[in-house]
Amino acid sequence: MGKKILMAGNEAAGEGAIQAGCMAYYGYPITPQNELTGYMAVHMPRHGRVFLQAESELAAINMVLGSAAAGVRAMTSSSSPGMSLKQEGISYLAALELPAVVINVQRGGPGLGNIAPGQADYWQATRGGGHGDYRCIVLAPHSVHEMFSIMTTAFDLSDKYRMVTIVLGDGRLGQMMEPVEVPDSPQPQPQPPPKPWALNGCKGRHSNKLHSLLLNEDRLEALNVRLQQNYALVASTETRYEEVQTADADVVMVAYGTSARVCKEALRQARKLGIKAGLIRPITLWPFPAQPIRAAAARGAKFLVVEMSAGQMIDDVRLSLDGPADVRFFGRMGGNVPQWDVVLENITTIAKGK
Amino acid sequence: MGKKILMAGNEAAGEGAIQAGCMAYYGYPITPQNELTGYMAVHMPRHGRVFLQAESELAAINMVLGSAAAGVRAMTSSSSPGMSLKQEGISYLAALELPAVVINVQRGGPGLGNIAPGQADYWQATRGGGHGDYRCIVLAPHSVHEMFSIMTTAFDLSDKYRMVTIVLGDGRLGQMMEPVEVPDSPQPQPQPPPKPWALNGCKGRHSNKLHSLLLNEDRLEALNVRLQQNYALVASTETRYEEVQTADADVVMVAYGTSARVCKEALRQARKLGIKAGLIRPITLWPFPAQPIRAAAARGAKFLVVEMSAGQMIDDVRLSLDGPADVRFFGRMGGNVPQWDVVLENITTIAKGK
Amino acid sequence: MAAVRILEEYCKSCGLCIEFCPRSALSLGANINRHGCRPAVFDESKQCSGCGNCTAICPDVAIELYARVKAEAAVKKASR
Amino acid sequence: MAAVRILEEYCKSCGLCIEFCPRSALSLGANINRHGCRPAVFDESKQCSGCGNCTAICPDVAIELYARVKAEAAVKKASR
Amino acid sequence: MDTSSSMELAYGKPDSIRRTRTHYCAGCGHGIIHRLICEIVDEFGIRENIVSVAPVGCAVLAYDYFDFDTCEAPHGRTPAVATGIKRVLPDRFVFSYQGDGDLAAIGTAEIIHAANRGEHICVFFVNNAVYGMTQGQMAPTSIVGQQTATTPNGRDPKTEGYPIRVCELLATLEAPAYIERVAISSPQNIRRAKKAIRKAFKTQLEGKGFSFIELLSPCPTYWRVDPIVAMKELEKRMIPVFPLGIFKDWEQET
Amino acid sequence: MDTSSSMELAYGKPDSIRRTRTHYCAGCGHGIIHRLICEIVDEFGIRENIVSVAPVGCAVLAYDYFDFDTCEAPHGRTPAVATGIKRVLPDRFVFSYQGDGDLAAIGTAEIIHAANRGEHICVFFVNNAVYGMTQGQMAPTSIVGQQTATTPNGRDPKTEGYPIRVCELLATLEAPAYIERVAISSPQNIRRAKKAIRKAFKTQLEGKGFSFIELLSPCPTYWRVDPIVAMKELEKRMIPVFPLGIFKDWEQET
Amino acid sequence: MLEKVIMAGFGGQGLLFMGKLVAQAMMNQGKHVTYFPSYGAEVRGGTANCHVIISDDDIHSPVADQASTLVIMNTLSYERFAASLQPDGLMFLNTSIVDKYEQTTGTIVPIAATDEANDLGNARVGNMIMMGAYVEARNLMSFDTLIEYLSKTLTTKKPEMLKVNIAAVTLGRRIVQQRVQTGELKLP
Amino acid sequence: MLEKVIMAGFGGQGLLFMGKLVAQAMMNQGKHVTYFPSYGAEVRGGTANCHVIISDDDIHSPVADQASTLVIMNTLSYERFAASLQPDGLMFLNTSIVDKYEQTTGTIVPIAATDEANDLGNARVGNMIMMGAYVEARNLMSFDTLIEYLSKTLTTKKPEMLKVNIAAVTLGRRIVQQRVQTGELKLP
Ligand SMILES: Cc1ncc(C[n+]2csc(CCOP(=O)(O)OP(=O)(O)O)c2C)c(N)n1
Ligand SMILES: Cc1ncc(C[n+]2csc(CCOP(=O)(O)OP(=O)(O)O)c2C)c(N)n1
Ligand code: SF4
Ligand code: SF4
Ligand code: SF4
Ligand code: SF4
Ligand code: SF4
Ligand code: SF4
Ligand SMILES: [Mg+2]
Ligand SMILES: [Mg+2]
Repeated sequence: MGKKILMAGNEAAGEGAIQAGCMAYYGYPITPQNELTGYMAVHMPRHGRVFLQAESELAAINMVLGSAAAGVRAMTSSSSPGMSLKQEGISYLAALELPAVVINVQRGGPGLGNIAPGQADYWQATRGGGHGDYRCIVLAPHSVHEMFSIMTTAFDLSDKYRMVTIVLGDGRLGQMMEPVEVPDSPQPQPQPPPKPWALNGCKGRHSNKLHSLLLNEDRLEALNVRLQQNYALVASTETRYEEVQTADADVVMVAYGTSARVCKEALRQARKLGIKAGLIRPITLWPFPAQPIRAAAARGAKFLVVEMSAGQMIDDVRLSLDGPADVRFFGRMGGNVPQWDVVLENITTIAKGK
Repeated sequence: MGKKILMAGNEAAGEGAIQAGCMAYYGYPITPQNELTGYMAVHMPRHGRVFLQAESELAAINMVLGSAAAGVRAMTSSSSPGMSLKQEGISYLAALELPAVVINVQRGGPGLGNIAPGQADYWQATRGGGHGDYRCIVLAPHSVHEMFSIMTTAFDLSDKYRMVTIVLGDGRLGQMMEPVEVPDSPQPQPQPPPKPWALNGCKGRHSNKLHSLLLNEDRLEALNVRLQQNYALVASTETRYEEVQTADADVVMVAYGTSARVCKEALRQARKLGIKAGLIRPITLWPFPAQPIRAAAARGAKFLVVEMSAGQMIDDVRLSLDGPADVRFFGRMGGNVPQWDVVLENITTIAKGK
Repeated sequence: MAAVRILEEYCKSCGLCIEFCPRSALSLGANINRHGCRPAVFDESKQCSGCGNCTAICPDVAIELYARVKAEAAVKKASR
Repeated sequence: MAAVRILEEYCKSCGLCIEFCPRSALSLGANINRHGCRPAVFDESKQCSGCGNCTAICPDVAIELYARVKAEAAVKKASR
Repeated sequence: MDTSSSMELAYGKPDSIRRTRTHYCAGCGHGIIHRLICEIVDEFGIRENIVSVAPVGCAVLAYDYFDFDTCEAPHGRTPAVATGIKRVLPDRFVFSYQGDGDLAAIGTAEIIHAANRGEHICVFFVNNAVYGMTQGQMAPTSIVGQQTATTPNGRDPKTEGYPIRVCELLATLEAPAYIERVAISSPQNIRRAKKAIRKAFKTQLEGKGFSFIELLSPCPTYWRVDPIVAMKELEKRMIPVFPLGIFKDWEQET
Repeated sequence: MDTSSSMELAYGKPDSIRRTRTHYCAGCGHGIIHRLICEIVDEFGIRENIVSVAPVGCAVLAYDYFDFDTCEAPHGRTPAVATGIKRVLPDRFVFSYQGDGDLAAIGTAEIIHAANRGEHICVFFVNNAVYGMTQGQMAPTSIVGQQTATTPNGRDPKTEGYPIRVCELLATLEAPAYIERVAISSPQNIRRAKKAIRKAFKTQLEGKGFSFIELLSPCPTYWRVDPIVAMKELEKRMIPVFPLGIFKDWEQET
Repeated sequence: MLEKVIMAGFGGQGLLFMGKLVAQAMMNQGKHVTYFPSYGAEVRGGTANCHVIISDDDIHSPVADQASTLVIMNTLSYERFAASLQPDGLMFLNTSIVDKYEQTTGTIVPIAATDEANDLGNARVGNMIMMGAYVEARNLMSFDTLIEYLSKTLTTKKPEMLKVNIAAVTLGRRIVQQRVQTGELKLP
Repeated sequence: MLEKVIMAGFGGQGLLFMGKLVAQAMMNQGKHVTYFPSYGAEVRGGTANCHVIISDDDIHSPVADQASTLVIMNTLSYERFAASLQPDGLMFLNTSIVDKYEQTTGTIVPIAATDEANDLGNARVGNMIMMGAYVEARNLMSFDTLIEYLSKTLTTKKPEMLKVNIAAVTLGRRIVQQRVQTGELKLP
């Protein structure tokens, strides 16, 4: 079918973007995502596409804005501090209803922090990084292969709903190498949907304008209503997640990305010990998969949320629930990755009903 | 006692900051907070303090960082798009455990939006604007006088807990004029706590360093644990709110800032009609006053959350509740302010049990 | 010989055309438009030269310049 | 006459002092320190002039220069 | 006036500017500059091949006046947005339009780097020495002593520094192909400005690279004078600080 | 070697640098420049009166090496942080230290405006033509043809533009009091660099305003040569692109 | 008392000034007040308006959706605000500019303010004529108090300016007094 | 099989290269693999390490907290990682640099890799000696396969380089073979 290549997650995301038809990449170096920028520097020009090292993250996101406005698939990538600088641009992209893909290879924060993996930008990605009422589609791969394969989803959803898609990885996924199954023969170049709103010269049509300034309150409210309707549509149709052995589970872990990997190991070991553990792994962090969590709660499951943060996604787990439920948390911070045996201990404690 | 002066909220906040002993103000123009910058331009130099128009919001927040690091009370102000640009700096301030005050006179978003009032930066302020696990104390005044008086609280809390305090206003509060009661005689200059960590030359001590780079994961985790402990302390001791007629209320509104003003009118009118309405007005948005909400729910109240957004604070209301409760939402967007009679209709509907 | 026409709805009464007309052919009118401005008025008697100063400086594209056909080329050049 | 001392734990074997010593008084040693570097070694026999080239260029402040007392002033100047 | 019989329209609205009342104050330079740009667009007949980028500043609504594809950019990021457009649409004509706060304050990095990369775009830089949109604060180009909302006692070089001369700054870079400063203070100067804009268009159309036209322009409202006085101050006070002229010219170099 | 009897220490570690092994690669210029700065600090005896600001770049850990008060700044914002310190502590000596990515890319706006305001700070700008910290990408100062992680075929001026000469750029501004470019490519040049740093200190200590020293410095690791070759390349390839010299001098002007 | 007034017209017509003056004066008379200015993107020549609320009670909602009084200086403002007049409200309408208008449920007080101002020799004092009329009709303060505030606030301007402003408020006041006397105007 | 190896030493000692080569080869032999490199702030001269996991099964947790094998090239790495060796694990220890160490529960294979490499004429191939020893001891792949991968990966370098690298792995292999033969080394 395809051949296996040992790739770093950062490289895999780059190759995935290229295969998804990304026509322009703008980036600014930051560890631990440099291999992605480096990969694009080598490969985008080979495909006759645009690679440009921007003077800053601000410039990069706004170059993406320009290319997206011109109607092509464009992306940027960064890591936590750089993502903070992109928030104004992301808010503009959302307001302009422009499709674009942004990868955040999260690291330890806050501040300069360190270059080890983190998951503490969850809130920033899923709500409220920038100003105003907007949402991004947030995808969370948990393996190098998924870093590759999710890029097509990222661009497709972005174009379909004219939204920014954030791919929320972490330093571990970015730097780790794993086999990636790459199609043998070059795939047909994906065809993005027509973009009659794109700015590319007004030959044969009225001139197009893209702007988010709406001085009249009612007009700005109308834009917001349209955005919210679109978000509701996405929420009702595009929620993605992986469920592992939840059917009979007494303890359901909820985790994404690298944390989900650790939880899978904890699950395997728990089952060996006869503990009925399960896992819900959100693949879309926004829209958040509330339904399987509600269903598990209805079956009487208890929850253990595992994150590389002080506890952010746990809000969404709790908001998913209709009534009271036992939701516990285990997290590591500062670039530390949870250890499966400690997760297992947590599961055991919960299973024992303590 | 004091004299009443008719002031715009923006000016009142400036005067409040000056009376709170703010020694340095850095700003970059943006509507609807320009009067604040303008006020500081006139008055800070008169008090022999620092006023500087920065070249951007990024520069402004980092000048604040410098002055805060030097050990003095410093602040900046902006409005929504400008706040997005300050997020990296705020994350650094949080990581460096530096006290500082930031005012956001929120406007309509996302993107450029408009210059009318908004409340859609709630998520950004209370969680996840910047990268990493950090919190800011978020204060929400709801009158011009409170814009003035809350500034002392803002600086005091900031210094006490070495945290950023965000004062979350909106364009209506900023531009509206109301009487402010200003003390007649100049108050004694507030004495901030000693700051042995400040950078001001290492005479007679070891040299001080302020940095958030902690390459070692365990050290960065230790910083995060310390931050989280501090946040827990703040949450347990510094929650502020106003409660209006909740004791017997069937319907409790939850609203802050301008929305709370509107709700107070709706409440007055509802009571005239014999409807038992109440209001919880969070003054600290973070830490969020979960306790009075839980208490009201325990009394069987239903909730109506009113915001100038698509619904952001409602998450915190729902997260405050232990069990199921009836939480409804009414919001306006795009710079529109809710009308009290429409809020009243919502109350009536809920009270009638529909 | 040439003439100009003021598009009254667009004029903001800035007075710049008046200031820069070498023939003093323009002045502020008495009329107030729905935007509260008193549009400039053109005085045919003042021998408009068609110099294009007024059209060059009008910030609101509120002036049209008319010229006899033969003069047209020269005028177009001048307005640039 | 002067002499230098290499602080072995700080030397990173960059070789710059060796390159710029006019008397060829420095060379890489055989010893490996705990950081995996082979610190420079000083050869007393090479008539160190105390020129301060090595201390000026050492990126790791890994060289101390010693001189007879009378020479000190001159050397300090040179090292600037 | 009867113009129908013997006279013909010798000058009227350019096709590529929309017939609408602008939001600009009376006597504002933005209107003149918009018109000049649109006249050149018509001259080259490239209205249907343009993508322009509007700034955040008083000219934010430029997209309502230009009758060609136009994009908004966040404050100061106009050159980055223009870069993103031009790089993927190299055969479209791309220009950006910026004020002095937009370009010389918050957007300093973006303009310098777009210029330094020699992006094949034109930048029209409207220097009115003040932040118009936000009610008259000091701009990086405000002149010494100028009273603004944030320099109530006049710009003091000791604390606020000196007006930045952007053309001179950019002229130290190697890549830019054309840099000129003009003023729109009189019909004569406006004609010169138009010539400069034409040259900028030519620079891009002929593939020569980055061009930059700084236009000194009046803001009567925040200079707090009437439009005629503003034009006089432009000549008397701004031009001495910002000397007119060509700072880079690819045609001269070859 | 026996130094105890007849010899005395003629040169040793400056007091204000901490005795610790740095994280820098062998032959990295940062170490030399740190030492030079600390030598001057000692010379003026102002260690206890300093607040310095460290950048994000390889020199991020400078605060571990300087034995005086030091602050971290977000990437590129060093001059803004230094401004915030100096404005409230005008009698402290404040300097900032920046790399070329930090200063000439993401921090372009901050350095230009700090310089333009004539902030009373010293800026030491370490130009090694590459992003060291992030593993060797192109910097704004990378020379034409330079191979980096993001210019695998060498910097191409057609798409990436030319190396930015920051001294020349800042010298167009009125406020800066002292601007000089030096190189640390040899003991001789290092002595000249030290003199420049001394002058910068003097500029601030005497209240003359903003000073800026650009130090051309080797990054053997990402130039992918050994330290000795790096010093040679610094002379052969960088100095021709970045000519050494004084670009502004308050002492010359008076 | 609960008075909610919206004053609207061209920017530069001095409406914001006028609203602020009223708010200031009423505050000093012990009332609760709020004042809210609003302008469009247009700085000059655009429309501007302000909302003033005056009340014996705490003012909660700072939004004057329903106005007890409107002062309308131009057509655009008429179109925008006419509908917000309360059934028992008063609308002071500048008929020099707004020549077409419909009878609403409230009471319209047509005043050719711009023309009258021109007659006074300064087109800009139209707002002051309206102010005189408004203060008189709503009996907000004594005429002396009004003059006092005017004098205090206009000190920085030239003395002629104060004079023509006083003439304008006096005229506005007289217009209302006359119409009330003639029965032409019935105040609610 | 489930092999978790941590290789650690100075940056520039070629450990990351070595780990990647092993991962690549084992992937091609149909194993599941993950490879994770990690370096400190120090680019050169600092410490660097990599974690390789090789398994018949899906690899879930990508973190090798407990190592079945350690390849330790310097003292700092010894201090950091020694404790993570599993009781039944193997530690290949560069005794040219790490001269003090304690007996742990696992098995230590002391090799004076740096000295041996110097003897081979290139101080940098110490890692390759370790590689030869490691591959042999863990029986990961045939010697031919190892040589094949080495040749493929080192093509860009000078031919002498390949030669000395091959000499190094050969030496490492021989050391293990000999010690097993002499019974000095008992493989788990
Ligand atoms: C991030 C951000 N900061 C600030 C603003 C507010 N703002 C709008 S326009 C402007 C400056 C306008 O000045 P200039 O660029 O000189 O244009 P002018 O209005 O003078 O033509 C500012 C600061 C904004 N919209 N976004
Ligand atoms: C906002 C942000 N963007 C990017 C980075 C990543 N980063 C760290 S240092 C650096 C550049 C280093 O280059 P330079 O300033 O030239 O210093 P050098 O390491 O070469 O001394 C970058 C891009 C960061 N930490 N923060
Ligand atoms: S064309 Fe010249 S002469 Fe005629 S009206 Fe205009 S400015 Fe006056
Ligand atoms: S220049 Fe134009 S806007 Fe100004 S007065 Fe003349 S016609 Fe009217
Ligand atoms: S002082 Fe001069 S001569 Fe002596 S060792 Fe150093 S470089 Fe050589
Ligand atoms: S210059 Fe310093 S670090 Fe380099 S070899 Fe000499 S002593 Fe060692
Ligand atoms: S404020 Fe100034 S720049 Fe803005 S429209 Fe008015 S005159 Fe023009
Ligand atoms: S990467 Fe370059 S700049 Fe950074 S420490 Fe190493 S040699 Fe120095
Ligand atoms: Mg301007
Ligand atoms: Mg560098």
